[in-house]
Amino acid sequence: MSPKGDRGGDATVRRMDRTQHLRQKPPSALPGISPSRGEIGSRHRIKPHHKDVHPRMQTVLSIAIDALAYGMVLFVISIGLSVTMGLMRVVNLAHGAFAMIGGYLASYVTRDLGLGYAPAILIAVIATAIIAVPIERLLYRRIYGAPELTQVLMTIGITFCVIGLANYAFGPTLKTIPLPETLSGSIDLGFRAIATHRIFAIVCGVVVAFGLWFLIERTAFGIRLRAAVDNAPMAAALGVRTQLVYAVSFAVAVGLAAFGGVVGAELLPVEPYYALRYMVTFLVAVSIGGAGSIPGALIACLLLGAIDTTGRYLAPEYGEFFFYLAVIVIVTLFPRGLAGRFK
Amino acid sequence: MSLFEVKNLRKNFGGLAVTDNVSLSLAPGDRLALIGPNGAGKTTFVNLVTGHIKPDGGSIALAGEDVTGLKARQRVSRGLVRSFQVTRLFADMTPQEHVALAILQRDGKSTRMFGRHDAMREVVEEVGEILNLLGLTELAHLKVREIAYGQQRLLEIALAMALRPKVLLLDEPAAGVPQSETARIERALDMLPPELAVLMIEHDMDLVFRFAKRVMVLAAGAVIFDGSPQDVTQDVRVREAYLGSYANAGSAA
Amino acid sequence: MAVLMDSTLPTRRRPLGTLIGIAVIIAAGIIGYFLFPNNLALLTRIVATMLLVLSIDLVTGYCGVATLGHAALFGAGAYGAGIVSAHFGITEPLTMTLIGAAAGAVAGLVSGLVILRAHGLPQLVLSIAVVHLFHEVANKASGWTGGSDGLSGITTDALLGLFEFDLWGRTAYFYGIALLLIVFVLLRILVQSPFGMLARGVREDPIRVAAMGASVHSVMLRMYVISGAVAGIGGALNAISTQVVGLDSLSFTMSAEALVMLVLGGTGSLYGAMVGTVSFMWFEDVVSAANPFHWLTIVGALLIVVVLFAPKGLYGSAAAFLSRRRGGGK
Amino acid sequence: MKRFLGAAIAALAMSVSAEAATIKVGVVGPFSGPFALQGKNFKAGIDAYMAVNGAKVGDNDVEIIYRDVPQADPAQSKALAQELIVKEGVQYLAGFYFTPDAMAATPILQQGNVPMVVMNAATSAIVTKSPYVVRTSFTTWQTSTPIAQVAKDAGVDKVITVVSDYGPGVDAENAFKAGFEKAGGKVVEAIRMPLSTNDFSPIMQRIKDSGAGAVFAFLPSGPTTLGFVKAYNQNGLKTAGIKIFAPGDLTQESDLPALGEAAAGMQTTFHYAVSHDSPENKAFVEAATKAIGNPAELSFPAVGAYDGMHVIYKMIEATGGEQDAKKAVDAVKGLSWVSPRGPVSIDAESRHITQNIYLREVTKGPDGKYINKEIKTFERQGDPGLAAAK
Repeated sequence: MSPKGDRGGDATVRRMDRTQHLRQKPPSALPGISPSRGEIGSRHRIKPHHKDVHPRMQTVLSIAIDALAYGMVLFVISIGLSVTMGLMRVVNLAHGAFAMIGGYLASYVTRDLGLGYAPAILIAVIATAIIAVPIERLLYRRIYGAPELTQVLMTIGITFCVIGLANYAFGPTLKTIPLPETLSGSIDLGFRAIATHRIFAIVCGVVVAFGLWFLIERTAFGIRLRAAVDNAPMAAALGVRTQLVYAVSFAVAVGLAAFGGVVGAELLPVEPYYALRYMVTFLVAVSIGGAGSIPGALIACLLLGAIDTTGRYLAPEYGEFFFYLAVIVIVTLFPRGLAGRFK
Repeated sequence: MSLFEVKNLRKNFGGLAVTDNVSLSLAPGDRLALIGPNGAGKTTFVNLVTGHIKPDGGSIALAGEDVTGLKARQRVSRGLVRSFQVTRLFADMTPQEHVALAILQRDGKSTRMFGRHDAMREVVEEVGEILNLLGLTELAHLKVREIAYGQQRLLEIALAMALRPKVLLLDEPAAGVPQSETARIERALDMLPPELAVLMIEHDMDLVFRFAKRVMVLAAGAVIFDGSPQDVTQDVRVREAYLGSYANAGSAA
Repeated sequence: MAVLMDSTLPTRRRPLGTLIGIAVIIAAGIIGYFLFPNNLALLTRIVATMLLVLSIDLVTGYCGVATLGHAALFGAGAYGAGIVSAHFGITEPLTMTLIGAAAGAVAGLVSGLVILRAHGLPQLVLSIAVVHLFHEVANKASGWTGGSDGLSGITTDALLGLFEFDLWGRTAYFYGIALLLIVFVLLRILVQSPFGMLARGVREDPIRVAAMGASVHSVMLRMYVISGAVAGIGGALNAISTQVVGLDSLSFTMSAEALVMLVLGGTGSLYGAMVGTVSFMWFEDVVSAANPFHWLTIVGALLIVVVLFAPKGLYGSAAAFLSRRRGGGK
Repeated sequence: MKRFLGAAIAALAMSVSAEAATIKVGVVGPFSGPFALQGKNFKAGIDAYMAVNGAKVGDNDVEIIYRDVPQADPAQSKALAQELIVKEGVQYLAGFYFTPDAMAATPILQQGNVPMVVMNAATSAIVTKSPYVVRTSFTTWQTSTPIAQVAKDAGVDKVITVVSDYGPGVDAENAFKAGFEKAGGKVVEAIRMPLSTNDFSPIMQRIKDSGAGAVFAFLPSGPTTLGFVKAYNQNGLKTAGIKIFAPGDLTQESDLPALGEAAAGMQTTFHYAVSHDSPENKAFVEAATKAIGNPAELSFPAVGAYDGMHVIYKMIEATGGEQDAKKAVDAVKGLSWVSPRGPVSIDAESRHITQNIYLREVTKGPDGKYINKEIKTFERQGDPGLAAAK
């Protein structure tokens, strides 16, 4: 069966190696323990960990923290997309592009202008929102209510342009956003260390979730927005300036994207292909949460974070499998998303 | 034995009985109108009968077969066909294609992957007859999005006829049609095969009186009247249901 | 009766449409051969991609299913044809093509069963999940697929025992054109058949289709299987002409690009799919040869321009424009 | 009809190759897309060589034709290679960043009478696909094997390997394992993670839990390396004394400004560091920097391309500009010269480059920027991967 070329031989070698490494899974330090993956958490404790916490417990806790941090970063970036998709009903594949613009701006502001992290976030968010205004007026306004496929085409086109321009303006290398002293270290949680920055991301997620909920559910603007979404002609008849409401919502969504791009840059580094590389992840998060729902997006991101993190820990080589299988199962069970507000 | 038999049909939404022990039976050739004030549960009743929602209790039988557990499309293929209150047509297709599709589906040929419907002689002939009967021949090749609403309603009836049902559920066949054109709808309804059992849901009382031989009145999910069209306006409970509901509406506004 | 029929219902048969299509494909094939005798490999790649885009048109344009995961079916066909050649010594090109079609059909069935469980955005996400799963499986099964190094060692006999697959890519090109012609004719028959009409009905209003007594799910699933066979033929053609199959043929990127090509050309007409593929790939080739470093910007701008000025796609908008002019004359 | 066409095209092709005053070299690489940086480096290396050595070999002008394959896409690569040969009439094919792209083009070399000079693609088996393939880059086996000895010498007995789950990653895992076990160490666990991994914290947890004293890592150069190195620091592995060993892909020069402090002290083995101290390299870096524009973008594919051009120039010299693939390849078998990376030679049997592999450490250079500083040399390394595959 094996072809004569070396390539086939090479493949055979690889396969052999793989079975070997599986066979050798239980390290010699702990003979007699089943190599089943489920046991990993309990195996090979060589170094003594923190005394008060049971080793297995430590691992579980540790994974939980990682999952929370990752999920929150996802949330911060995707929530803006949830707004455009759910409230404005645009399949906005260019969301990542706006997050990326935010990242680039923050990087420029910190590295080249020498300003601090906080002003960088502020400038990135505001400037990205400002950039988005003409784009909304000239391009997005044309595709509100258009068929999904048209929206896909337009927003992919925008994404391509942004990628090309970023590549041209900033070059293809990675751009970092230096963290301030207070965020750059690690915090010892007793049983493990966690990057301070991740705690910051979690806090940001909570703040964004609450702020957005407040904006939409508790302010006059939120009432107008919901009215414009539910029934635009009726809202207009009642004196709501729907065009303005849409423009502002879009700017808010884009601002959130930029915010997420900056805060999440430690995990999803800024480079020209950022816009395409993570597009699927954001789409999945929004769709599972149910477009337009803040609690839905939050739950979805935490859930996806948990699945991803646990999968990566237990069986990294099947991490992708777990993730996408879970996506299929969740979507099949909740075809409208975990908390779909609109269809 | 009757052709179509609904027994003690019940449906609750959040503790509210929307359909409350409704029973009715139809024989071939029956023309029954189901009327009732807004919110009486007519739409729910239609959806229960067609199989779009599941009842909490009761049974539906068609030609002696219990169809309560069947899916909507399975009921259709057994001869229980409906029309829609708001037309549901294929905007980019022509009346000819609509009717041909219904005929092909009825004959179990709709999944044939070769041959064109307009090259199949029997199909073309039957489509021609039906469209002719309803006066739609002229429009046969226009897209549905290009024809007037009243004519779209006629096409709905044409589709129903093409499926050759045993029982036909007409959900407000004249809804949205300008007064000047209701006569055409009435004429179309007159052309339905005599042996067909028809259950019509309708607001327009003129149409009901002209079409139906029997009237049932639904209020708050329950049947409050079942009798001849002549008697319905005299019935105390019917008057109360209608006028009462108007009175309520007035006070709420 | 026949007389009556003629008088009441003017039949408007247009087998002409298909004939024109055949003529255009043949003419384009020959012109392409003479105009670009040294770019036959590129032209063959366009033909293979065209088959993929046509297959997307079947589910998207005719059934209304949005998918960003159709490369799964294309890749299944490519790997199917490649694996039987590289591992089982089946090197007869026609057999390889048939196996590719079968593999694509099976992949179509599998992904159809998954994707048709939702609508709208969640459906889009399911399709993405499916193509990623296929990609992962192919990456894992590197003993069979060569993993990320690509499946090499694919050999092909001479076509019909007469025409070797040569450096110039002539045989592969003409084989591709022949496959395209056959597929096009079959698909024209399909979309004009009762089933094709039913599928269009599903796209426009599934509830009405169900009210006629037809099973919407079964229509879409059948179409998915057919679509898989078409995509599989495209994949097999790719495997035969390239002699290497890479993971890219199962990728999200390829799915997305193919969908873009379809929407660019216009959905639901078969012609739009072909026009879109040729325009996009030709444009990409020209622009990226002229400036390989920044062509993406220009492609992006093209997409935006198309949405703004030809919202039904290149073919769709042109056809609408022409019929409006003709309609005005009548 | 068919015969006529064939003859016409053959005549056309003849006419192209007959006018040998200009010798065309077709370069296939990622000039756009996520890997555009690597393609840029190809071009910089080629431009640098031609700037230093002139655009003429003897009487023949050398012309480079670039073709873009943004991501691994064998079908496109083959189509472009074919087009380069039959349409542009190139006498040499070069470039090829990804293994499948190189593999896809090998079947047409013989028929096209064209040698291929691989300037990057790093899977061992490529050179076996056709006798006309010469490689001037490296293989993952070649760069990953010496680090095993480094790890053992550092007193580490138990290592966990963490690689990206694709061809080169698996190669790196196998190479390290073979080398480390030969040296008497033990690989306690082997983790393969999806290429798309963004969050490496769970992987770091696995490393901690494995009880290994060090980790061997392979990730393709680019965005993910940043996350990996940061996770390594932030999850306390560095402070826990778990060492990291990797081939140089992890600390590619163009990623170093971003990695910065996080990568300081990291030891990797590779065939080239931009900081290599030799007159040849100084000349190269100067020319290549000029070509690429931004010095921070210069990285290893440039040197593969530079030496690839050297090989092609030698081939043109040997054949006097005639198109003769066999003669050209034979002429460079055993060829040795001093490359910017140090002394190198083309192995006569495998046609792969034999070169020094350097152990480097990330430190701050004299100008305050981070560099890979060479601290040890493993001389004249061949490709152990080919032997392993046999």
